[in-house]
Amino acid sequence: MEWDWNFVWEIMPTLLEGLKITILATVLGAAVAAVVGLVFAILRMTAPKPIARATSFIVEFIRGTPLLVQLYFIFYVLPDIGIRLPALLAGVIGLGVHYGTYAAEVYRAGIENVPRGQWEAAKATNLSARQTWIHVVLPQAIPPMIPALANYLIAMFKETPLLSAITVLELMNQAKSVANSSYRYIEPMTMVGIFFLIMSLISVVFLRWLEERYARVEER
Amino acid sequence: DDGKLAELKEQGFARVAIANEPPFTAVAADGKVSGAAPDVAREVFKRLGVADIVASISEYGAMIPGLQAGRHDVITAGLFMKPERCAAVSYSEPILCDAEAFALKKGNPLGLKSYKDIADNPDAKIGAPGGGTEEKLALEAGVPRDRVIVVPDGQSGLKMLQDGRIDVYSLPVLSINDLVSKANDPNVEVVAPVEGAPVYCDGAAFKKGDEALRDAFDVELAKLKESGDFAKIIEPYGFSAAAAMSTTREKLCAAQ
Amino acid sequence: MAAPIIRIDNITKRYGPLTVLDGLSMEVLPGEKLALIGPSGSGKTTILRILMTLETISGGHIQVDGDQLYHMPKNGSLAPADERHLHRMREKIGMVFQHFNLFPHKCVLDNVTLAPMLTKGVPRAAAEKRAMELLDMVGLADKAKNMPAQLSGGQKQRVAIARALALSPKIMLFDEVTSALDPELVEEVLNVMRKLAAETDMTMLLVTHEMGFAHDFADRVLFFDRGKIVEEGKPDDIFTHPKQERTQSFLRKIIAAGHRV
Amino acid sequence: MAAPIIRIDNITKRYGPLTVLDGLSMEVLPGEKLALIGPSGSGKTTILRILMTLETISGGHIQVDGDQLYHMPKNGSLAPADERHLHRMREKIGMVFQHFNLFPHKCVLDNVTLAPMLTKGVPRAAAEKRAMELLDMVGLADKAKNMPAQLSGGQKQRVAIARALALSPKIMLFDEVTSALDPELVEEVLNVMRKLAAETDMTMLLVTHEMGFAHDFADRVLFFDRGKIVEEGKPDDIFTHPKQERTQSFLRKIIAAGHRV
Amino acid sequence: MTDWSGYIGLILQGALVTLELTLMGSVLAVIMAFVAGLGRVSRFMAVRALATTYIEFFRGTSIFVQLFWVYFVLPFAGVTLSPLQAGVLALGLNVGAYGAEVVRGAVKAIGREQREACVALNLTRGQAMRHVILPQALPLMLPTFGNNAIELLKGTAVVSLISLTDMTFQAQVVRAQTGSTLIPFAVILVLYFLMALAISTGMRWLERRVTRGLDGVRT
Ligand SMILES: Nc1ncnc2c1ncn2[C@@H]1O[C@H](COP(=O)(O)OP(=O)(O)OP(=O)(O)O)[C@@H](O)[C@H]1O
Ligand SMILES: Nc1ncnc2c1ncn2[C@@H]1O[C@H](COP(=O)(O)OP(=O)(O)OP(=O)(O)O)[C@@H](O)[C@H]1O
Ligand SMILES: [Mg+2]
Ligand SMILES: [Mg+2]
Repeated sequence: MEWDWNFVWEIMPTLLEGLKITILATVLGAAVAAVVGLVFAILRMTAPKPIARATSFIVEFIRGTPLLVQLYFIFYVLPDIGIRLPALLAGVIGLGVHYGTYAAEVYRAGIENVPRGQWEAAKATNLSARQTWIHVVLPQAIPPMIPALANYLIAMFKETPLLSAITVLELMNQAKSVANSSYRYIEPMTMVGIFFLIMSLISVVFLRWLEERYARVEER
Repeated sequence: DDGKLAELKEQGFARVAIANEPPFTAVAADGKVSGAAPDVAREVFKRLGVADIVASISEYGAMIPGLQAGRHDVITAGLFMKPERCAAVSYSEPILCDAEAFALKKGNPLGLKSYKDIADNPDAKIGAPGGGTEEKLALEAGVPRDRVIVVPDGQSGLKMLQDGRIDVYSLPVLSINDLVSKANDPNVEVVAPVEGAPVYCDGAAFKKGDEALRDAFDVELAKLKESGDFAKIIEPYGFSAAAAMSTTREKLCAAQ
Repeated sequence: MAAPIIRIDNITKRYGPLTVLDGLSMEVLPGEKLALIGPSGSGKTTILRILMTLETISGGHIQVDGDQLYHMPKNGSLAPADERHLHRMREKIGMVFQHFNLFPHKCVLDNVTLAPMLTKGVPRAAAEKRAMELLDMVGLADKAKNMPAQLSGGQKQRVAIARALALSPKIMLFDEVTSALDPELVEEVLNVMRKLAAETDMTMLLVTHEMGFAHDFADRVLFFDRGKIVEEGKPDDIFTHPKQERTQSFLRKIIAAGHRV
Repeated sequence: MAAPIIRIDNITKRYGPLTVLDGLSMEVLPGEKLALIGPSGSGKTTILRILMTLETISGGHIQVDGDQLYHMPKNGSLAPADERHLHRMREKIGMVFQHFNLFPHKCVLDNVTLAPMLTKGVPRAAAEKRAMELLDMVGLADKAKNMPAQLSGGQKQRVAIARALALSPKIMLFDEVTSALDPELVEEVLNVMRKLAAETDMTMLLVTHEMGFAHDFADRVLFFDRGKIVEEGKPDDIFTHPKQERTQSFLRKIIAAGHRV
Repeated sequence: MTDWSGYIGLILQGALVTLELTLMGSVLAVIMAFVAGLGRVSRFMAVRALATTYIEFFRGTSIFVQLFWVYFVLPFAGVTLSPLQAGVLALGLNVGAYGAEVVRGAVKAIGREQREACVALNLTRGQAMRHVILPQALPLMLPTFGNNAIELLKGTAVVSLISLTDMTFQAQVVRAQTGSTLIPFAVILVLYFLMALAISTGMRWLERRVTRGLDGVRT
């Protein structure tokens, strides 16, 4: 089979349409993940033992099972108990909760990485718990988290094709649909690959920059 | 030349692509592949001297590219003959014929009887397998892309209908009947056949260039039809042998 | 003689099976300069950390400036201190750490003004004025806008001293404040502490391996070993005529290693 | 007088814009014990690291035991040394680091036998025999099967010395081998080094802040400042009658900080 | 009624395929991780460039795209792999690219000091890597390798898209045949979780074994 440039230009608008949905799903999913991750992290670190334990189990369970199956579950099983989500929303929630478990780890690591001496210095200067969090711990914990979080953002972006399994017309699904009606796989799939590669090469550069900017607070 | 057939004989089996859509194709609890299309293919290949078939389940959209990529030797999946498809693959003579049907909510609240009705009602959403005949019919009738939901498999389509995510789920009549009878849901009803949609027939689809194999297949298929064994295989599944025998590939591939 | 400002009464500190402080009692008078010396692991740091409420105690009582530190009166008897009580008690105590523990994300000036502004509600202008005085005192007024990472170890430690002083505590705790420093930087920190000892009547507790400095600085020296006070007395007595065998052998080793006493 | 075993000729070392060594020249005689002293950042560590080929040089030549270190003869002229040449030259030199750098995943014995077995193909039995002799010499024969994590800092450093000696180098480099140790552990390491200095005729270069030890140990003392040798001489001369103002002020600070000279 | 025991058997067959994929994929991933990870720290520019290209390419394009390429596009270049081979290849190369960064990171984390000790003891680069750096780097890699293995396990669900009869695929089949959505999906969720649990438990055990004796070195 030959590579056909005309065909590529013909399908481009459809693919770009899909790319838009892909990016939208990524951005919304990231927002959900950021919040869900915070909830998980706080529950695990500060809630009473049984709740912290239960949270840990849930987090482990979500991390140990495939997002694809979770998406099927959200989309096809939840309606049985009366929760019927539109496809994109179901996808965003699936992505958000799945990656929220990763974000929770990053939050925890970021906070634990603040040296004990900092907590002690805050205590020795008589700051309250709240003041310690706001003025001492978080300003030091957050910058190093940023590259790790960005990393997961990129990973999530690359997993959006899964949403095609629950009928979201994102990039991959559009490509498949094009392939379905034209019986040509090479061009649409290659174009999807190129889109992903371009996006992640851009994000690699962006990430390097983030790492340089945020990796170490002391060096500023 | 019949190099391809010799090859298959030597390896002892033919690789077929099937869908996961009873009664065209089915997988039993023990994992054995059955259904009308694979059963016919198995019998014909046996008579050609190829002992067995090995089936792999595939999405409709992936079947033709898979064939072209040499992933299977033949598609036996209820992939209806249409002119563009005839251009992409080499079909055998017709095997399974069926009309199109709708599954929809009880009482047909939107009054949908044809693909055109769906196009005309701006609220109606139709679900159909990606790359299948129904998707094409809907698009050709003028249903906009965003109201044609590509559904990965029959069970998902039915579920989406029950959950109110789509208003119509469209498949061939026998598939819809099988699906709806399994679901046993009083709130789902079937409209069959869909008005204005022709009856379609599938055939075994071979890769372009494998015409010698296809022709050999046709010879044995014709014998099978004549002997009456053909009807014995497909009629228990609900298909009509007479329908398949009353038309030809030539007609179906030319139809518009 | 004035009433002691710190009265430690039979306290015990355990980490799991390990008993670090074993029924320790001691008193410190207001304004007294105390040096705590002794081998590694003897519990010197632990006692300072307990006074700063960075640890909990396993038993005993501590009174600081007339109030119980880890306990508070409640319905006529003593209950474990709550966070509010601890907060009030910590106002009296400041601490300087071996590794400075400056806030790396804040400039020198902000390191010093942060606590007064947050814990005492001092307005920014007043806090900065006082901070500049203190930075001047430690010789770092010109580094006010620098980030901690831009300072040498000795400079960092002087900022840490200014930061602790900014809260005007009655008691200052110093835990090996020079042992993370390059040798030539030690002197600049010790100078600041000498000045502090001479100019204020703050109570000071100093843990150190610099025997020479302990000798000059302290009114009284306590020699710790295995969570107990083995010997105490005036610097001259402890350093030149130690009575206990353990004190003698410790000082011998230190001297052999090239430290002046 | 014997020919120098090390001849450093006008070497320069730059890190980007920073010139750390600036046209430095010096010679060391076989068997000589040399102490390098000077303020932090003056280039003492750098010169040892260059001799150990842990750095590259920006200019100049170094001759060790008759051969060029960073260069090798090629087609009649001098070319930069390749890995094989460096490998051959490193056989003559051993180094002990401030932070010991023991291999934490290998027991004490394996730390000592690893290099002889790998680089010289010594059979295991012979390597272990020699290792045990060396461990005995540093007083740690009974710890042969311990992991480094189970040792104190002083013991680790003694193992590190044994490890370096196992390759029988002609020249030993010591970079502040006691400054990461608790004060009471310093002496046990210095004792080993005294013994070594007395019993062998190895050439030794020592960077230290322990002026007392430098005084007793060295045949000759070099005072470094800003990448240059400012003053050199017999220990008695340098420590008691330093001629240069910079040497004097450096020694004053060190003494004030409580170190015996 | 529905023959559940038969269908559960079908899912278990799928579980076997999933296990097989995970195992073979992991082997390939580990090999690629070391080859490319050590390639990244090589002295030779060309080797570094090659390793970097591999890593960035496989981390940059989505696993789905890689899978579809291997399955549908490679045959046009004359390479036809069975679905299992295609799955193992795509998953192994993909996860291997992530693993390579772990190897590189761990090797780098064994600090300058250990490398310098090796130079001072006159070990060659190869000897230093084999006897000093890797034995210490390995324990650092294991936790992340464990996570990667779980990612790979989860990634196998994706191969159902190229008609490999793994667990997710069989659940779909069972769903189509029985009309029940909840049961097959709930069953495979639990099975996936148990497999993930087995991986993390196994890795922790391995980690304890490998770090034995290093206690107290790392905090
Ligand atoms: N958080 C902890 N958990 C367990 N044991 C601890 C902890 N903190 C300190 N210890 C132990 O308590 C003992 C006393 O420690 P402390 O730090 O008070 O000694 P020190 O006299 O300050 O010694 P150094 O001179 O080395 O600073 C030591 O044996 C130490 O190992
Ligand atoms: N890798 C490097 N990159 C940049 N600058 C360096 C590097 N290593 C050392 N330097 C600089 O070179 C100078 C000399 O350093 P060196 O370690 O030789 O000093 P030193 O005399 O050993 O000091 P110290 O007594 O503190 O160990 C210092 O200014 C140091 O900051
Ligand atoms: Mg201490
Ligand atoms: Mg140095």
